Amino acid sequence: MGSFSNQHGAAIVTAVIKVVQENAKYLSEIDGAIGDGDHGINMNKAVTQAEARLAGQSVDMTTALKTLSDIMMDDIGGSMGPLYGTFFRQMFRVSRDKAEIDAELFNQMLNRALASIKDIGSAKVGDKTMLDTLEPAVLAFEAKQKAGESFASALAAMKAAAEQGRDSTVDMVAKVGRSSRLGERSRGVLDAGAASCCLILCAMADSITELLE
Amino acid sequence: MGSFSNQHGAAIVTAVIKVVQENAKYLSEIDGAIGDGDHGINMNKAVTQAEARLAGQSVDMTTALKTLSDIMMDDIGGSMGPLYGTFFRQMFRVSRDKAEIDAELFNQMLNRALASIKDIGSAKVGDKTMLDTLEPAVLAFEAKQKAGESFASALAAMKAAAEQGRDSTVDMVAKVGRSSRLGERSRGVLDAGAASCCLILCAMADSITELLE
Amino acid sequence: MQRIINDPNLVVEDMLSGFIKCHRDLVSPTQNPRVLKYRQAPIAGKVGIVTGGGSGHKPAFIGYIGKNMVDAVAAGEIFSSPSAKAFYDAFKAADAGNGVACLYGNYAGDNMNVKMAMELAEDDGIAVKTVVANDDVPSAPKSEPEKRRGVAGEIFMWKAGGARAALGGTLDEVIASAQKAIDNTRSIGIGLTPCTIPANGHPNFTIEPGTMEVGIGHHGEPGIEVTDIQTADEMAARMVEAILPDLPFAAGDDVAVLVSGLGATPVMEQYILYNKVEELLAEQNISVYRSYVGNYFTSLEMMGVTLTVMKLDAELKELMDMEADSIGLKQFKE
Amino acid sequence: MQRIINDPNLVVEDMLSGFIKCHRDLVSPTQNPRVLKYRQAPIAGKVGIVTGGGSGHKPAFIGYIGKNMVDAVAAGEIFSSPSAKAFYDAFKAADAGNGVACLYGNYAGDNMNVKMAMELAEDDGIAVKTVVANDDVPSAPKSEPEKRRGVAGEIFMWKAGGARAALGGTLDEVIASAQKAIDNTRSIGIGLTPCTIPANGHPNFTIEPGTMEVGIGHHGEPGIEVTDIQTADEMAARMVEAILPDLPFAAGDDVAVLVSGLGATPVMEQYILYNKVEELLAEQNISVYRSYVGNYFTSLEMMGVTLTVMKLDAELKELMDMEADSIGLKQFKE
Ligand SMILES: Nc1ncnc2c1ncn2[C@@H]1O[C@H](COP(=O)(O)OP(=O)(O)O)[C@@H](O)[C@H]1O
Ligand SMILES: Nc1ncnc2c1ncn2[C@@H]1O[C@H](COP(=O)(O)OP(=O)(O)O)[C@@H](O)[C@H]1O
Ligand SMILES: [Mg+2]
Ligand SMILES: [Mg+2]
Ligand SMILES: [Mg+2]
Ligand SMILES: [Mg+2]
Repeated sequence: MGSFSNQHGAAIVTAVIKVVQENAKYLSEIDGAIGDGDHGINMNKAVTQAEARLAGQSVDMTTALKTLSDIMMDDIGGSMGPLYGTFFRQMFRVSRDKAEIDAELFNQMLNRALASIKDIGSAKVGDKTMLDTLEPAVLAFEAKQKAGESFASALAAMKAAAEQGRDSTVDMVAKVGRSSRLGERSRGVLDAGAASCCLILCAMADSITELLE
Repeated sequence: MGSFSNQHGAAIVTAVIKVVQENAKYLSEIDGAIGDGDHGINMNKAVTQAEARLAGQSVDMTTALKTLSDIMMDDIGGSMGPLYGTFFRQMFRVSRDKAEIDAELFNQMLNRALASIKDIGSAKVGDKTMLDTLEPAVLAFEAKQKAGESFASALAAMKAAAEQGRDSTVDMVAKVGRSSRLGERSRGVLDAGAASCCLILCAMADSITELLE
Repeated sequence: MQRIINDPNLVVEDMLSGFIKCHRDLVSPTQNPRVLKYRQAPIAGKVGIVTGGGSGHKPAFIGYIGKNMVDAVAAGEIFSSPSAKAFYDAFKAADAGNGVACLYGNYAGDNMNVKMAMELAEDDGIAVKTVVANDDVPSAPKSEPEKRRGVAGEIFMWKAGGARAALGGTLDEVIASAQKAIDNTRSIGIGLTPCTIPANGHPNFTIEPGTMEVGIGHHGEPGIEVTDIQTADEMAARMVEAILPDLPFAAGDDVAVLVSGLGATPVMEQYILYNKVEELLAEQNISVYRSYVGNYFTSLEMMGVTLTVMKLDAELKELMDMEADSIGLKQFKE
Repeated sequence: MQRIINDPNLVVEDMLSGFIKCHRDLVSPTQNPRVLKYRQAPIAGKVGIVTGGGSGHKPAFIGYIGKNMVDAVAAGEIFSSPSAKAFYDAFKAADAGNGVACLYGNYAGDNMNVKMAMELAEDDGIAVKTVVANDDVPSAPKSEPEKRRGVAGEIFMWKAGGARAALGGTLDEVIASAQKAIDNTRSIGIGLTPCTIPANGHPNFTIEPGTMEVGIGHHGEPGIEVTDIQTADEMAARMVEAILPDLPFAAGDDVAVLVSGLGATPVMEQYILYNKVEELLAEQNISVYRSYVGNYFTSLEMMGVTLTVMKLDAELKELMDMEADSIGLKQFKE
């Protein structure tokens, strides 16, 4: 079923950094349609600071996740600071002291991250937020993992669900966050947080899949 | 040689009002090239206020000139308030108590107007101002008048000299007023005050010519 | 972009650095580069007043630091909430042991960051209570006040809360005064041009020339109606009509009025708007007790204007009348 | 035109009317609708301070009416000198029998109208003396100071003259202090976008996007150089280098610095510029005694900025330190 070592797992964070950097403009454009157009800027600033802080160091996954979380909480602010801050923080907390990360542990990491975001943001599926990507993706991973399928196939299911979840936001009316004030007029475009969450989950999945090989 | 009655001479002021109103945008555009682009606005405001104050009244030329001058001095400001204010004021002062306006009197009116503008503005021919129109125009009128030619032909000479004077400003470098700070870069375009002065002198000449017929 | 900046990603850093240099007599830096405080803060015996929010709204937020106003401010990125850590550090900078009133605007990011900062403060034993400004009428129906944004009315909230704290009010009294101020305040904005976040390089929304957007938010959040541009008098009527029935304001009321430009609209035009606003209020027998016109709460170089009206009782009058010395609001005692 | 106006030909009237409504506590109308005065003016025993100029420069000129500042202002059309009558009426509104200091900027129209107004005042026995501000370095070479324009340095001239008058100075003393202030002041502007006189409907000059105009005037008078737009730090260096050698300022000098936006440039950016200006001055061992950043003297909705530096001696420090209460400049006594 596979696992990868925490020691080499920082590659996951590297992948997150890269995918956000490459998509910063795209994310701001999405946010511009019904938000204030800064989502890519916010995310890019966070990952680029993490990149700088991690540069030249060889740390494990837990440490890299903590670094990203600290920057989110201390320096980023916005909605993303607390939301992704808590997301990466729970992942770091669950994986702390674990040498090997298997599907079961990763499932715990995902679930704790999901729960904390729901707690701080008080949003739910259907509200047109990153949760519309995250919750179905976590559930899809869990279903495969509980069914005893391989780590890699659970990751593949997570990716597919994340993409579907992201796309589901197009037809939603925003219920929380900046765009919620638009009511019906927020319908018809992607949610920025759902898009970034999808990019991040897919980048994580891809880099774990590589680590598993 | 001809003359016209002060009583019917308000037509001259009406002609000035009309020509300025029709050329307001043109004058602002000229001023925009090397000044601040408001010459047409300033002049238009003055004549339009004069139009309103004179509306429905049948006044003589002297009164109409005084009205225009008062508005220039009290309400217009800018450079035009004092310059054209004093211009029309001298014309009104010279013509006050005169029933008939002949070429000799008009020559006095012009000369006093010219002198007062030179006094208040301290500019001279060649400085790229309204004086480059006014001074040659006044001199041309005087030459014909002194030579005993008809009022109408003196007016025609004044018009021709005014137009030539106006055009002479194209190749000048501004020495006074807003544009003077540009130095060499003020060369190559008309001076706004020279343009308005030409319009005004020609409108006066044309309406007097009509009155003389 | 016709802007006076260096690295577009560092505009907030550069601005804060210039602000501190310029206003050393009034404002001090703190350990956290994103937190500025009143030079005298924390003031012994006084409740601390904290606010914070995204940058790009000069003089808000840091411009309201000062005497009888705000003690510490957390400054975020352009149009983005400050971090939880920044709010938390601002609480610490403002607290003299009497607790902290965190008076901020209703935005998702600010709500989350303040919530997390309060958890951190609780661990330290710092008492923090909040008032969340929601004066922007067009941002949600009256029945959903929890969805309404905070806009220029925040200034009145800071003024009232800051004055109450200076008068020696307890934390609960400060919170009560600030809450009363914002509960009696209503705002609306009209946008005429979009604005550009320097790091983005282009506007992230459009307002077609010849049109105006009624109800626009301080970050360009879409308004409730886009119409052909109207005269100043018609705009004033549109704004007054949206605000008055919402509280509602009524004949005989005394009010404070704030007309703020959004950044690039000349102050001249704001006075033209105010001229009609006061006339319309007078027609309804509402009299203006205090009035403010100028760029009090902006959105980068957006063109447009906001109108804020606060209904005053004796308490609010006393608080509004108090001397204030901050960059954005200086007021002598009469 | 994305403007908040009614009849474009009546913007000044509408603005003045709103201004008076908004600031009744500080400013009063006079018989002449183009003349406003300090509510307390004329002040017995005090020399009257008068200024005036074209409109469109908010808060200049009327925003500097107030305590220890200007007593009466003549307001012209947008970018056009007030009439001789308006200046004359302002003299009358300010004069308490001790004479009037008319402190204005060097523009042809203002010069002529003030000259004519002084003739009218002479007939009335009102003593009027003038100081003509000419702080704008790029507007003419140092050898032709009589051709230099007056720009934001006028604010320092009013502050110094107003303070001297408030301290009981005679007309000659007030004139001497105001003259000293402006003689020790140098300014330069950089324009980033043009502006539009509402009655014109379109800009009457252009600044290509991506370029900047160094030395631009307050009415868009062309500058001395058009270059590609530079960083804030480079702009600051360009401006400081133009100003310092002209006075000249020297190591050891104490100065007052004013960075003013031209209207549409966010105040955030003005602080970014100031950040570097102070650094550059410090490198030259010139220390900033007082600093002001904000929209103190604007040109409608032009983007850009002016830098003004005044060299201070003990007298000018005392005058700059005095309390002031006007819309545009409020300063508490320390
Ligand atoms: N309460 C919330 N719960 C979950 N996600 C949220 C919440 N509020 C906002 N978001 C997400 O945040 C995204 C916007 O992030 P960003 O643009 O960086 O912050 P801001 O809205 O402060 O400008 C939205 O697209 C949405 O997905
Ligand atoms: N000292 C002067 N003597 C004569 N004409 C002058 C003088 N100064 C300016 N002018 C004229 O004034 C014109 C500009 O007028 P206008 O644009 O209405 O005023 P302003 O320069 O105040 O904007 C110039 O084109 C010039 O002809
Ligand atoms: Mg956003
Ligand atoms: Mg002009
Ligand atoms: Mg944001
Ligand atoms: Mg002009």
